[in-house]
Amino acid sequence: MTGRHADKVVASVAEALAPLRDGMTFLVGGFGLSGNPEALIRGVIERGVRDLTIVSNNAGNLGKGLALWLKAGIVRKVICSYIGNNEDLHTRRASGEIAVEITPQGTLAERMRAAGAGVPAFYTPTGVGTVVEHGKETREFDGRRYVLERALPGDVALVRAHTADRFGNLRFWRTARNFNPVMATAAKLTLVECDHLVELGAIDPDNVHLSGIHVHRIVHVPEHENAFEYRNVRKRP
Amino acid sequence: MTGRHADKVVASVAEALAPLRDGMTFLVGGFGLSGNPEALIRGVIERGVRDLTIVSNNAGNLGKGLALWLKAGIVRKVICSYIGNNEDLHTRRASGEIAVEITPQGTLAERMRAAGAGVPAFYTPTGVGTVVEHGKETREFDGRRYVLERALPGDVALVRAHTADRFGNLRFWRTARNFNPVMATAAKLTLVECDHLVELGAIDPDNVHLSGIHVHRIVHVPEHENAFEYRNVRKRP
Amino acid sequence: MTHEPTPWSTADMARRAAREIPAGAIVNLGIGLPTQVGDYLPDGHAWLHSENGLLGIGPFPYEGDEDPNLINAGKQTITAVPGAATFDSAASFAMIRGGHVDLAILGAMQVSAAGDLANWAVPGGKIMGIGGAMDLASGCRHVIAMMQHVTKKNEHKLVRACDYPLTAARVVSLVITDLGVFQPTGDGFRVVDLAPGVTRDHAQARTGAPLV
Amino acid sequence: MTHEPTPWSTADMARRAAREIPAGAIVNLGIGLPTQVGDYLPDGHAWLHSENGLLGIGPFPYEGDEDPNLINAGKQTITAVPGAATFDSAASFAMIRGGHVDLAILGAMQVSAAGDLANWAVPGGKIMGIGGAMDLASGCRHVIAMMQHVTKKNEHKLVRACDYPLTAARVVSLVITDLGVFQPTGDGFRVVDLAPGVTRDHAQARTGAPLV
Repeated sequence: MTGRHADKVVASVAEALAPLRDGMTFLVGGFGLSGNPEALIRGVIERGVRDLTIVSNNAGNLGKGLALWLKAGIVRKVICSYIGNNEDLHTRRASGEIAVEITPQGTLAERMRAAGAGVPAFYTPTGVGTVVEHGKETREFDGRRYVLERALPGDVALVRAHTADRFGNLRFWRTARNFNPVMATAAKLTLVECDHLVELGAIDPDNVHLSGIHVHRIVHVPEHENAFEYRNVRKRP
Repeated sequence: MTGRHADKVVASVAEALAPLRDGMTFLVGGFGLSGNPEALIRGVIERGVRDLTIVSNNAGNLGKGLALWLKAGIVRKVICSYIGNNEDLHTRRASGEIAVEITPQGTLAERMRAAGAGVPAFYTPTGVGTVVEHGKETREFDGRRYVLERALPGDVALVRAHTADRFGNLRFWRTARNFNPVMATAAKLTLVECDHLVELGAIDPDNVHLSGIHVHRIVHVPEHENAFEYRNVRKRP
Repeated sequence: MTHEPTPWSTADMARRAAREIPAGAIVNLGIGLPTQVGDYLPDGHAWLHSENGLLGIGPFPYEGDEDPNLINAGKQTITAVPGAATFDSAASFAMIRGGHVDLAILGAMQVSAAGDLANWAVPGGKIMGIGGAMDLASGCRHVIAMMQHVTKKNEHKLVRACDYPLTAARVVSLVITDLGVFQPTGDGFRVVDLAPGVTRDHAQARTGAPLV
Repeated sequence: MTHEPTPWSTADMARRAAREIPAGAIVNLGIGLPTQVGDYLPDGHAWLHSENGLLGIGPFPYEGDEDPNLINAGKQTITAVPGAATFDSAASFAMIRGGHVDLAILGAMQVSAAGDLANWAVPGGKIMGIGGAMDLASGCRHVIAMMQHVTKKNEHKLVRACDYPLTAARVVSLVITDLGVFQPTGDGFRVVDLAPGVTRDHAQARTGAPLV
């Protein structure tokens, strides 16, 4: 009998992705192209699964990130907060190839946080009086109206971390953290791609951003593209 | 016009506690006697406010911590998860001097997390089929029954941090973290007592446990008792 | 003596908006024009929140220092000031929803006299998404809207009631346009400030609700 | 040849409970007897969770190394193993409620044939509180109860239906007592293991529901 938390480090992206199946719901970390699990995203296409549901803030951009899945035709549905200039998604939404569900960004994050925290539903002020409340229950507490939102769990989370130890304790880098930790808590199977892999004890207990309790497989990927979307700079004085 | 986040560091506990009023609800960090805001707790008695409601996991123990408030007769109500061998609370509960509301520990934490996160109410499996659900709404989601719990905000949070910078970015030490961060998010006025006060920038942005957005006044208290409850040790080999 | 109306430039609008920010405030600047407001804040005056997970946005990085994993909500490279902190998206929106952000300055398509904000979708247009707009508009303690006073087709944007899809109802406390600064009062807009040479009549002719 | 029944000591019970913990499991050991189970786990075998905010409890500290701010849920001084992580109470109970803790081993007052657990209050007795018991019992994937088989007054504790206030309904998958190991089946308890010399009849006479 072996628990879920022994021997998490796998040798390859392909091995990390072995349990994937058609039709699964994927929570994919990243805000725009920042903090994307780049190798796992590419690996899913090679893995050959299809009919996927993506939960992601942007579902790719500039033809990169999850735009690769859109172009590969393996996505059935996208739950996101913002399409923006992700033309690959605009096109496939317009053609009806992909169903798109747009959710306020904070509600998206909180629905996954709830899924990870064992909370099936919660009330939020966001979206009250807008199209977001259509078809949902609303209710007043202390004189203010709120909308009931449901937890949003995933079958698989694809997570990008800066540093992981062999148990899966994670640290993230700057704003590459974004949705990654909360998605890790909300999926049945959490796969982590880390820039740096360290031994147990290398991260002080107080410096762990996300406990390895939420991580199931880890693959060490030292090289990443880390694409820029808008490279804004100022001149040195 | 000055915002709420300028000049937070105050010179004394008394100055930190100046805004307190009778009848307020206090969220007080700590698990047992670990991670207690010791100086702020003592200061409240000197401040002379009374008729207080305490939200705290244990509300003191061994005559220490919040037991000082119980003995001073300034507490009207306690919301906690565990009384245990806090005889000061047992006695005053039995006499009717203090009303005690016992809440599962995770529900206590989540109710304050909800208050801080703008969520007025949420569903939880904890307490279903027990006395905890009495008088509360229950509801089924996907075949499982849950109980509706309300957010638990405070007027004031008393928080113990290991390190604070001048904006109130906080770091906690080991299991002294416990309820402190979540309470800091859930109160209108969050007062922090820190062992170490550092300049802005001394804590790397990725190493902040709780953002200073949740902190309103900071007092530097270098010395603490840090009482043991059960000092368990083993012999050196 | 009368002057030709000289509407504010976007830089003027950003500068005017910056004056509304108290020292030590926590402020979220929306994508686009509101982001420029940061250029007119003295160093250390306020704490800029980025909903993708940073409190304490600094200026753009020096050339060569840019980090693709340190960006604002508009996906622009930024820096972090001393005292900045990073956090995840759930914590970030907990701050917003929980009322911990003092002020959001957001771009707008329409603002109603009741303070309703419409800024995320044009009826019949391509849906770009909601992003953090609804959370910011309904969660922050105060909301300032920034926009041109009328559309390119001279349609009113300060209106009695929004006919664009709402972002949030009754949240805008101030509207800054190229013609001035206006405060929704329920039945109209109070004139707080006017751009040089802009008269009440000039502004009223371009406003879909009474100036009061 | 018959043997006298030799009920397990608490150490025997803890050792027996340790055998139920798979390698690499995340386990929360309740206050009291369950805490002793940790003494019988090989180093690195499982990850011990403490609901006050630590995953990765190590052995008690060496004399002089004890830290009053590194404690378990029973407020005993502990150590942290390499790979441990600290977190706040909300995150800790999110792990528990969210089903991320594989197993809780909890002390018990009564367990019913349906797997109902009563372990926080004696009817008419002094209320000690709930602590993390309800969250652990209802949130963890599996729950093992540990207790003496009968009360000091020889009352049954494995029962058809609990008459003590419930901690959670239908959650216990295994009960470890001084007489053996029993699995609630709905209408009774399946005998998984018996202490030396303890017969089914001996155990049945001390059990308030059929042994099946």
